Amino acid sequence: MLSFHLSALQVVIPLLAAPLCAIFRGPRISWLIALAVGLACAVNSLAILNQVNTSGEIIYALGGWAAPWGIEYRIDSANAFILLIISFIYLVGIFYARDSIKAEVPEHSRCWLYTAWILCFSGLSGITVSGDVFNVFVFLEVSSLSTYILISFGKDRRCLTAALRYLIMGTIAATFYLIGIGFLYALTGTLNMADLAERLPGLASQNTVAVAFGFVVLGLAIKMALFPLHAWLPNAYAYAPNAVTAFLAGTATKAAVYVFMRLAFAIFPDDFFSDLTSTHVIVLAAGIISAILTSAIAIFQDDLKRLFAWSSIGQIGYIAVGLGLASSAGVAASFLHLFNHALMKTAIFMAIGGLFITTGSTTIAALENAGRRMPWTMAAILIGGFSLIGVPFTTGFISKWYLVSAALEQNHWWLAGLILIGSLVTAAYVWKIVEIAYFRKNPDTQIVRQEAPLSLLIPTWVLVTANIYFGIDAQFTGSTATLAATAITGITP
Amino acid sequence: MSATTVQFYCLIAPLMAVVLIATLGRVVPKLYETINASVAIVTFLLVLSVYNSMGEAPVARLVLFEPFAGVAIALQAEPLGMLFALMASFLWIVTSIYSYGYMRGHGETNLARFNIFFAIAISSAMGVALAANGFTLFLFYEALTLSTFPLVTHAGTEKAKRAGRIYLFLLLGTSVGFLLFALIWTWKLTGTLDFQAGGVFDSDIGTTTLNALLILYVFGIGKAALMPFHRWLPTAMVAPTPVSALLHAVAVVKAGVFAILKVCVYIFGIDLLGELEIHRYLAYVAAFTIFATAIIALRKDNLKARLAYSTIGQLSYIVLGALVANAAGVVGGGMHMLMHGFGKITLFFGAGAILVAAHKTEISQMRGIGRRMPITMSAFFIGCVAIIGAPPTGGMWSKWNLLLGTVHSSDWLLVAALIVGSLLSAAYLLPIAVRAFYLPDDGGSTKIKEAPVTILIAMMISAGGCVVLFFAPDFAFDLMQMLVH
Amino acid sequence: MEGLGIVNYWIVVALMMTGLYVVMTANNFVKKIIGLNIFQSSVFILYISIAKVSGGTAPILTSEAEIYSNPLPHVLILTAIVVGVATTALGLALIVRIRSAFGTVDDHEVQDVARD
Amino acid sequence: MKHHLILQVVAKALIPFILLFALYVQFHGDYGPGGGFQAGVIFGAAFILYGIVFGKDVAMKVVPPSLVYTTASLGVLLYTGVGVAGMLLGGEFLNYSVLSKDAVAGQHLGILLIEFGVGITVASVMIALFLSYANYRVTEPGEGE
Repeated sequence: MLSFHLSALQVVIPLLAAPLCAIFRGPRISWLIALAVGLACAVNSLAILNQVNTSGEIIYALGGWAAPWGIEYRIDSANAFILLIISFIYLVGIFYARDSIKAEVPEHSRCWLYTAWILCFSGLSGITVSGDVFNVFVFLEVSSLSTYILISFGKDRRCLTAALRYLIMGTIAATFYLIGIGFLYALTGTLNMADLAERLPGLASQNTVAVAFGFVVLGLAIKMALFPLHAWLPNAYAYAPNAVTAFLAGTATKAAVYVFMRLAFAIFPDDFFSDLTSTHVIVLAAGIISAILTSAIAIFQDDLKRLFAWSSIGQIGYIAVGLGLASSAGVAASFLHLFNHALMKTAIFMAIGGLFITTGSTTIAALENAGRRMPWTMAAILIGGFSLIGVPFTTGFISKWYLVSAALEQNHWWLAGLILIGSLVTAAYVWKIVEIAYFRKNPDTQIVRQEAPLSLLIPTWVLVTANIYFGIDAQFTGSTATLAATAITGITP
Repeated sequence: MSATTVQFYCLIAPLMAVVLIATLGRVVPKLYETINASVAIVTFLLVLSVYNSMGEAPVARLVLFEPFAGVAIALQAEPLGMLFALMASFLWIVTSIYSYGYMRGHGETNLARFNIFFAIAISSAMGVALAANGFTLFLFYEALTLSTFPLVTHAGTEKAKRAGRIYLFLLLGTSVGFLLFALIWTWKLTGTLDFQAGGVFDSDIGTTTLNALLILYVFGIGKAALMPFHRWLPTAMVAPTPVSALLHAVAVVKAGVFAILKVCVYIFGIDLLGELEIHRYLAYVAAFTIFATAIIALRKDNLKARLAYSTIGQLSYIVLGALVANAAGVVGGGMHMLMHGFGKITLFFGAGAILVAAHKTEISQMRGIGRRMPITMSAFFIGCVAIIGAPPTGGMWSKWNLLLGTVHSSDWLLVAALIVGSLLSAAYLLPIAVRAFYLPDDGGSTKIKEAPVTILIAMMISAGGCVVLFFAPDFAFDLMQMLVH
Repeated sequence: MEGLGIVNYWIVVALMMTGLYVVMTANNFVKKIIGLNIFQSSVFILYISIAKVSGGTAPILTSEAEIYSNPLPHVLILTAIVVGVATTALGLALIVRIRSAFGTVDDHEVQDVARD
Repeated sequence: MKHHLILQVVAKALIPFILLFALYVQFHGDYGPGGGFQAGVIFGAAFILYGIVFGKDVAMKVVPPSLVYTTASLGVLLYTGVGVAGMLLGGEFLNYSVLSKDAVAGQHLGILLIEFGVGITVASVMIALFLSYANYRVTEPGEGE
């Protein structure tokens, strides 16, 4: 019986838990509730992936109302994979949050933070499982609103303006998306993804479809922080509480990317994204420019969180490149990088949180001697950085490999070259950090071994270990990403 | 224990040193070199056992992981790799002995870190040597770059850091920008990266593509230090001498030329390579590098810098051997890898010994030093002869085969480059020895004594190796014959 | 009736542009939120206009009527309005806290204060 | 506004009717226009009026903020709870038909409970919004907070 409800449970569990958090209002109990949600949903997402891979698509009609009338949840290999990423990052993030949040957020507001966090997670899960474009909008707003709240818990007062700016950008984005699906509804009379996919090909020549597509793409591009619509991201990541940044970096933009993929490849007619509107060229260009340019901007940042926030935009660029290739291999590379980037960036932000706890600062200057003071924390940042560059034995290498082969498959040798140049720019900012942490010696200060607490190190290193493991054995991630790409593009590579 | 699994132990054995140093080293810091030396001996014996089993039956491929379908991390010993592995692991023993005297004598700090990364670098070099496909080769190639980085910046000075930056950016840049690109392209074209005798490319792949690929491969393997990607090697000389000796005369740079030989023999195949017009032009680049570095070396007063430029030039001999695309060239290239390894390590040992005993780095200061340090300078002299390629050292055989290769290619420009290059190397190496033995010292060096005894032992072994290889080059020659047939 | 339909959409476009313009140009955060509200409202009108079926009546089952307006967009927009209210409330709450943290609700001034 | 006697008297007279109307809209929702959203807002409006006219301190005695937060959460919990009840009884999430033996009766029951949950939450959130803005003491930067 339980297996029947898996897809709904993913949303229902956090939705049920969030009000509990708000009722009990204890910082400890709300953390426990959030952790329980994480455990349940992580197991649940694994079960979903297993079920999808063994017995095919899961279709769940909410309230028993079948698709044209009711809202349905529909999960195939693509969303199952994204769900897995979101759930596990959430679980690790919550585990990490307890001590990290304790250091940053006053006790009386911690329960609200966890409530918002759980809601955010339920929103992200909802976006992923939903098979109804309007329902996606609702969950998008649920996750966004709670994200704004989460950001505003930061210690620095600038988190407030960051949250407000994100709120304004996010609302515009969501409204664009809403306009887009409004046009689609006016045209087809349905909001169900599967129905839309059926009806749209016949209408592909109408301008309305193109306009709708434009609005939807624009809205989602803001949400996924695709260059040049990324302005909200650096501040939001830089000023949010460290645990929140770690969670957001791994998940928030990912859900938007997924919706983008779903719309561009599965709902809109075949080659609408690529040949009919040539949007893929724009996405590709935005992606590769962002991959190189924002990495270059990252070199000049003095704050670690801001530096890696810029790096996140760059990594989204790589994902966009995969999308822009508009091929099964390209989408598979994007999926893979979604997963890999979640692993590496979350680990990096967690390690930065550990740095913050011990030194009270996240500036690059705080890294001085960090290589000796906190070898484990620093090693986590280092391995994450290597992964961003794409050094072998890390997941980043696998991503790059897939992406470059996808580019070469279409004979875009220049693109492959640019992707690899992007790696070198990434190396520059990673190296900047490494030199300060390991080679800048300050002879006056006595070096005291001062590692981040274990409760922060363990989740960080869980992700780092996963990063290395999946960098060596990418069978699981690679095949799952390929399956996901096949599910979403309908083409077997 | 079959040879197949022993291949894996060859990689693991050096890592044992890491574990031992990290655990025992805390208790007894003096044990580092002893640990390294004993682990080195174990590694050498393991490599030797793989080598011995090679004659009976081909060593089977050992797949460690398969990161994604069709691309595996796999090991397989073949003649060229065996030669490289034998050389690297043997010279590691010698270097460990040398290192004991040098690092203590020179008062270096952070010995634990130094020895740990040294061992990791050797393990990576073993991985490069035994790689069964381009993917594995690339992985260990990068691991080698990264693990030697802390060794280059060991001193921690501003100069060392700058050197480290150049080192990393040139090596990572070329390998990620060109080599990885070439590998993925090859994989897309052929569906395999396995090293196969005779090459992997089908006949229907266009010449333009293959030309482009060859350029990418040759320049992408930045460790071969072909101009214009040679800058990292001289700057890396800020590293402690054992590092320069083993890694920048043997393991790292030889990994580069080794990779080029591998690509030429197993990815392209000698026959296909010969059909590509571009190989001739790349050979000219190598010839130019030989010539240019010899001129630069002549003008360098710093001993290590002169040796570094000499190394770049000698590496280009090997690249040239690979690129003339005939059996003799490849045989010569492979043998030169070995001969130059022994010769150059002796020279670097000598440079380090002079630094430790006499605190001198500039050649102009070394007048008469040979009389104070006769053993050191005699060994140094043998090293010079080996590099020049004159009897009674093994260097002669490799130069001979290289010359044969160029003659076969009937490109007289290359023949000339080889001969002139050898003459020039005599011109920049011999004066050092002459100055040391025949010129009167400048009086200030009265306190100079012979270098520590471990350094001398190491030097005698490596210099002795150069001479022994003159009389017994058969095993290397046989291995190379196996390779080309 | 035909003309009315088009007028609706013109209004939608006008509101949408007004709203976006205010969001982009206003320095005062409160005004930005107001602009955002105008922008969102335009979309609400868009949906409601889509729902109108000429000659249709309120979608309550009675014996007299045969054509009903489409109720679904109303439901959707009800949800969107709730979301909009939540956004506005959150935005204003943030502004209140910005006021007490920076002493101003002006974008430029906040940036000046933050730089010090 | 303590001295606006007329306002106070009028408000006193109005508030019960507003509450009553809210309840009407709430429970008539499955027959005519109405439902939890609207009812909640009307219900909340009654309390807000009370708070405006009699002052926030008095209003907070009637509904302390912590109670409002709890009821808001309880409303959501009721909503999801009904949904989960549907799951436990063998239907999909939010399938009301299984709530009772008769499908139609089940649907009536379900929608009633769901809308009740919505109404509670909306009303509580409205009051909470009012109270938190009314309570907020604007501090100048550096004054604490």
